[in-house]
Amino acid sequence: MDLHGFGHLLLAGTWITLKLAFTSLFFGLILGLLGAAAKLSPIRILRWIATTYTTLIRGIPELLLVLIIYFGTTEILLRMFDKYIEISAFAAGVTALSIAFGAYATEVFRSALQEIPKGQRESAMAIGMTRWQTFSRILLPQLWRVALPGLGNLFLVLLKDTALVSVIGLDDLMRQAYVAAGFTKLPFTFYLMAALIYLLLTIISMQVIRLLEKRANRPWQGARS
Amino acid sequence: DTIRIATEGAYAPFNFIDSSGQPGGFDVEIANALCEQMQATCEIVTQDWDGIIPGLRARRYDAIIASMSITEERERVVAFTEPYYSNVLAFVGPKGTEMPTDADSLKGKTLGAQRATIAGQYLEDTLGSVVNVRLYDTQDNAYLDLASGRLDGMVSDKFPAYDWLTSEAGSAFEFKGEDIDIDDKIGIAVRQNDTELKERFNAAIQAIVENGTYAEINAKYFPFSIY
Amino acid sequence: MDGVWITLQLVLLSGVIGFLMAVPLALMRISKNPWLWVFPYCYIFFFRGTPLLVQIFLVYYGLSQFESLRNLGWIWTDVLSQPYWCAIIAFSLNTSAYIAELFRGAIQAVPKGETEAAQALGMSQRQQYQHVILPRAFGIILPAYGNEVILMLKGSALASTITLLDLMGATRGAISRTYLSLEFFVLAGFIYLILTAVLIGFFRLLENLFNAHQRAQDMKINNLDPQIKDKHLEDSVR
Amino acid sequence: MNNNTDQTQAASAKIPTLEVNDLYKRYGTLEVLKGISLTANEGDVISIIGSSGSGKSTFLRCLNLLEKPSQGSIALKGEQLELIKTSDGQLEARKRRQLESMRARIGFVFQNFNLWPHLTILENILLAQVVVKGRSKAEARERAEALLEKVGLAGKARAYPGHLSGGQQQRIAIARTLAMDPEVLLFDEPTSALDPELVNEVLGVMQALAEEGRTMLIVTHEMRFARDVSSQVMFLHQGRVEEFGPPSQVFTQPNSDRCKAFLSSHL
Amino acid sequence: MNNNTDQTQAASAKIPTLEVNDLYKRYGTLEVLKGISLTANEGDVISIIGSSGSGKSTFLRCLNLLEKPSQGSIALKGEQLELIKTSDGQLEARKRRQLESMRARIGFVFQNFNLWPHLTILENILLAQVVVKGRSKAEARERAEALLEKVGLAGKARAYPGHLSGGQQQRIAIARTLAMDPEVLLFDEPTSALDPELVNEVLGVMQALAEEGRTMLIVTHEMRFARDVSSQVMFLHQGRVEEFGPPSQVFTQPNSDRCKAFLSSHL
Ligand SMILES: Nc1ncnc2c1ncn2[C@@H]1O[C@H](COP(=O)(O)OP(=O)(O)OP(=O)(O)O)[C@@H](O)[C@H]1O
Ligand SMILES: Nc1ncnc2c1ncn2[C@@H]1O[C@H](COP(=O)(O)OP(=O)(O)OP(=O)(O)O)[C@@H](O)[C@H]1O
Ligand SMILES: [Mg+2]
Ligand SMILES: [Mg+2]
Repeated sequence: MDLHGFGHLLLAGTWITLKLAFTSLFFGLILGLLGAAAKLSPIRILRWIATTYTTLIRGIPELLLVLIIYFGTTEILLRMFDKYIEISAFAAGVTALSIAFGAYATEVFRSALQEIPKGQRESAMAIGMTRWQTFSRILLPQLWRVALPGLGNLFLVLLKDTALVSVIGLDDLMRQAYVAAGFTKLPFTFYLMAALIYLLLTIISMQVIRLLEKRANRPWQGARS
Repeated sequence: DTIRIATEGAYAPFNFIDSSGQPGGFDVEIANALCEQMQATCEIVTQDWDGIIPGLRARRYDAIIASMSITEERERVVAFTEPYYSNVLAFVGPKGTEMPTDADSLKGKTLGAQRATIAGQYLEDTLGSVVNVRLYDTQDNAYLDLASGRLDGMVSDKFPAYDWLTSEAGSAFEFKGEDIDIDDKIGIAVRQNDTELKERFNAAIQAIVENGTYAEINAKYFPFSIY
Repeated sequence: MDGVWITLQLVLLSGVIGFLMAVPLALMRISKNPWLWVFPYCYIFFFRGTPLLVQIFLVYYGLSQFESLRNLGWIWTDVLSQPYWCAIIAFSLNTSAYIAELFRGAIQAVPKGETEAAQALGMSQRQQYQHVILPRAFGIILPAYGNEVILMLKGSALASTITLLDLMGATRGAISRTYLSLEFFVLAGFIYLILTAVLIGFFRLLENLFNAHQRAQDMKINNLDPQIKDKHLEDSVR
Repeated sequence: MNNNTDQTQAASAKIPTLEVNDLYKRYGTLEVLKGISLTANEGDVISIIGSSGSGKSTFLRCLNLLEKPSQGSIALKGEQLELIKTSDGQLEARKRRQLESMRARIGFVFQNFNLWPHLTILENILLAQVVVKGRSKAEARERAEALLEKVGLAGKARAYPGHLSGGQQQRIAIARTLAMDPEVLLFDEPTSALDPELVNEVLGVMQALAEEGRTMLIVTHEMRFARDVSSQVMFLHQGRVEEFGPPSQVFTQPNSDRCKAFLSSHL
Repeated sequence: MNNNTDQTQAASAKIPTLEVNDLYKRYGTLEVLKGISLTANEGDVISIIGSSGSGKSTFLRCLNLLEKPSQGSIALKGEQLELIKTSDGQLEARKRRQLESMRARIGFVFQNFNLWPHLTILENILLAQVVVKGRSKAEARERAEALLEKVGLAGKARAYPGHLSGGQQQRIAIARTLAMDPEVLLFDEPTSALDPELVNEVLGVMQALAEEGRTMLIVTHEMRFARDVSSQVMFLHQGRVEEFGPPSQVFTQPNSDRCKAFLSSHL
C-alpha cells in the first residue's frame, strides 16, 4: 500500500495509542478492583460511592470526560494561580481513560467476585487471614478466570477509545490517519491502514488474553467440580 | 516572546500536515507571513477541531489560524481579527450532467453537506424544504457518498472542494452554477481580553495585503483571489 | 429530542438482535470442532478488532461499492441504502461479537459439577445449555453485559457519521449553530447520563431476578419465606 | 474374585440390569481403575467399599460416562453402550442419543450434591422431570412435592440450595434423582452428611426401592449400612476388585488380607 | 441442662479455653440458635451431635464469626471478643485485628472442605502458615510435608484439589488447619468422607492433639466416634442444648426424651 510517506507518522501514532492504552489499563484495573470491592462491601457509604462512580462515569460520554478533565483542570489552575500552567495532555488523557475503564471494569470484577463460592472467602478468614490477604491470595487469583473475557472486551474498546484524546492535542493513531487522509485525499487508504493496525494490535491482545485465560484455568483442567 | 498559533491540520489546502509531520497550507503560510511582519517568533501547533476553541481559552496557545468563520456565536467566546479571506459556497455535481441550482429544479434530489458547517446550515435553511438533505460528519464522507451515487450533488466550501476536484478522486465532478456568497468571513481567533494581540494581527494583515505577500501566497494555491 | 428517540431505537433494536446472534456464536465458538469455531473466532476477532466507526463505514459506504447489491430491489432501496438500517446492522454485528465473547467466558466458568448433574440426569446437550448452563452463564455476565449495552448507547453517537440524526448528531447540529461547544456537550452528556441511569436500573432489576440466589444468600434474609422448615426437626416425641 | 465369577454364572439365565466388563481408567500415567467387572441383577443392592482414593467414585462416574473410561464395556438391560476411542485414548459414546437415554435411566447422586444454585429447591427437582422425562409441570410438581415430603423438606421448597444445611442438601440431591424413577441408582456416599436418624430413613427408602426391583450401587463408608442393606459387597483396593460377595461372607470371612485389615479397623 | 451449669462451676478455678454465653442466631424470622452456652477447658474434646438442620454447623460458624450471631458473647482464653450490633441487628467484631488474631488461634475444618482450587495441595497448606503465622517458606514447607505424610498424601503435594477424591480433600482440609497449630479446633463432620481405616487414624490424631492440651469441638454424625473420643457430648435440638455431659452419661442414660429417640436410631 502506498502511504505517500506517512508511514512513520502512523507508527508514531500507534506508539502513542499503545502507551495510552497500557498506562490506562494499569490504573483502570486498580480502580476497577477497588470499585468492585467497594460495591460488595458491607459499608454503605463505600457502596454508595462506588455506585455513583459507575453510574456517573459510564453515563457521560468519554469524550466529555476527556474534555472536562483536561480543560477543567487547566481552568481551575488558572483560577487558582492566575496564570497558565501547562498540564500534560498525556497525563490528562490517561486520567480520563483510566477513570472510564475503571468504571466498566468495576462491573466485570463484581460479577466475577460474586461467582467465587462463599466458602473460599470463609476458609481464608477462618484461618486468620486479613481481608487484604484474603483478597490478594484467594479471591484475586480466582477472579481472573471469570473476569478475563469481560476485561478483554473492555481493553479492546479502550484501545480504540484512545482516539478520543486527539481532542486535547495528542496525535494518536486515528488522528494521524485523519490528518494523512486530509492531506492526500485518500481516506480509504489511511483508514484501512489504521484498521489493519488496530486489527494487528487486536490479534496480539487476543493471544495474550488467551494465554492468560489458559493459565488461570490450569488448576481446573480435568477437575471434577 | 513567542506567539503560539493553533491550526487544525486536516483542512487541505488551507491547513494540513505533510508526510514529514510539518504543518503546511494557506493558513500556515499566512501565519508565518504575519509573524514575520510583526517580527515575532511564532510556534505553530496542530490541534483537533473539537478542542480548538477550548484550547485557546485554556491558554494552550494564543491564536487560531485555522480557516475559522467569524460568527456571532463564536464571538461570544473568542475575539476575531479582521477577515483574512472570504469563503464562498458552491454546488458540486457529476461532470457531464445538467444541474440547475435553483430550488425548483432541485426538488426531490438528494444533496449533502458537512454537518456543523456554514454549508450545512445553508443547505438546511435555504433548500431544506425541497431537497433531501444529508449531513456528514466530515467532508471526506460527503465526497465518498457523492462518488457512491447516493448523493445527486453537494454544497460545500468552494476552496477545499476546488482542491478535491483537482485531485484524482474528484476528477469526475465539477462545480455547478454560480458561487453562493453567504458573507462568510474567515478571521483569526484570539482570547477576548487579548486586544493587543488582535490589533497587532490586524495591522499585520493589512500590511501583507498591501505589500503583495498575500497575493503571492494566494497564487500558490488558487488561480483566483480569495481575499 | 428526536435524537434521543433515534438513539434509543438504535440501542434497543440492535441490543436485541445482537443478543440473539451472540448466543449461537458463543456456542459455536466453544465447540472443539474446528469447522464450527473458526467462523465465530474470525467474526469476533474482526468486530472487536476494528473500530465501530470503521464497521459503520464498511456497511454504509463499503456495500454501496458493489454493483450487484444495488440491483437487489427493495433490499437495497429500503434497507441497505438506508442509514437507519445500516446503523442497526453495524451495531448488531458489533455488539454480538462482544457479547459472544462474554458468553463464552461465562459458559466456561459455570462449575463443572452443575453441568455434570444435568448430564447425569440424562439431559441432552441442548437441554443442558437451555436449562442449566445458559441461564447460569447469563446470570454471571449480567453486570458485564450492562457494560456492553451502555457502551453501545454511546457508540450509537457514531450513527451521525452516516447522516443519521441521533442524539449526538443533533447536538453537533446545535453546536454548529451556537459554537458554545462545551455547554452543548454538557447538555448531551446529561441526556446520556439519564439514559444510562435508566439502563443501569433496568439491569439491576434483571440481576435481582436472575441472581436471586446470591442476593438472598448475602443479605436480604429478612425476605425469606418464614415458612421454611425442616420437617425432620419437628418433635416426634413430645 | 471367584465369587465374582460364580455370581455371573448364576445370573446368566436372565438379562442382568447392569453389566460392566473389564473397566479401566487412566489419568495420564496414573491408573485408577485396573479392570473392573460387575454384574448387577434386578433388585440387587451392591455396596462398594474401599479406602479413600481406591477408585470408588471414579468407578461410579465411569458407569454413566461422566468420566471417560479408558477401556471396557458397559451394558444396561442387555443394551450395549456403544463406545469409540477418542484421540486422547479414552472412550466416548458413539451415539449421543443412546448415552442420554441411558443416563436418564441411571440415577446418580453426587458425593458433593451439585445442586443448581440458581434454582430453588423445587425447581431443582422439577427441571429434569419436565425436560428429560417430558412430564407435565403439574405432574412433575406433584411428584416433587411428594418426594420433598418424604425427605422431610416440604417447607424448604422455595429456598435456594445456599440456604440449606449439608444434610438438607444431600436429601435434596437424593430427591432430585429419585424423581426421575431410574432403573439403576448410583449413590456416592449418600449418607455422609446425614445424622443417624436420617441414615435410617434413607436406608428405609433404599430398601423400598430395592423391593420395587430397582438396582442400586452404593459407595459407602458405613459398614453397618453396607452389611444391613446390600445384597452384595464389593471391596475395591487400588483400582482392583479385591473381594466380592454377599455381606455375610465378605464381613465374616473375607479371602483377601487387604480386606481383612480394612474391615478390622471397623470396630 | 443442669450438667452444663455444674461443669461451669467446676471449671471456674482456672480460665476456660473457650467460653460461649447465651448465643442466638436468627435468619430473618427463622431462629436457628436459641441461647447456647458452653465452656470448654484445655484438653476438652466436645462432640456436638444432633439431627440435620438442628444448628450444629451454624453454632460452630458463629464461634469464629463466619456467621454473625444475633446475640451472645464469646471468650477465648479469658479474652472477650468485642462485639457490636450492626444495623441489621446482628453482632460484628468491633476490632478487626482482634477477630483476625482470634481466628488464627481457632482452627476450622469445613463440612465441605473449601480447599482453594487455584493452589496446589502443598500451596494450600503453606499459604496461611506464611502469611498469617509469618513462618519462613522453608519452615512452612517442612511442616506441610510432615503433615502430608501423616495424612498419607505426600504423593499428591503438587496436584490441584480438583484432582483429589473426596476423602483426600477432607484430609487436606484437616492438614491445612493443623498446620496452623491452633489452640482450639472446630471440626464440622471431619470424617464424613473417610473410610473406617482413616477414621481411626484421624481419631488417633485427635486424641494426640487432646493430650497436647488442645481443645476441640467436633460436629459429628458418628456416634461411635463421639463416644470413644470425646470428653463431653452436647446434643443440639432445634437450636437448643437438650443434653450435655460425658459420653458415658449421655449415651447410656440421657435425660431428654428427644435425645433418647435420636440415639435409639443409632443401632
Ligand atoms: N443462609 C441461611 N439462610 C436461611 N436459613 C439458613 C441459612 N443457613 C442455614 N439455614 C438454616 O438453618 C438451619 C440450621 O442449619 P445448620 O447448617 O446449622 O444445620 P446442621 O445442624 O449443621 O445440619 P447438618 O447436619 O445437615 O449439616 C437449617 O434449617 C438451615 O436450613
Ligand atoms: N481429575 C483427576 N485427575 C487426576 N487424578 C484424579 C482425578 N480424579 C481423581 N483422581 C485420583 O484418582 C484416585 C481415585 O479417586 P476416587 O475419587 O475414585 O477415590 P474414592 O475411592 O472415591 O475415594 P474417596 O472415598 O476418598 O471418595 C485418587 O487417587 C485421586 O487422586
Ligand atoms: Mg469418592
Ligand atoms: Mg452442618
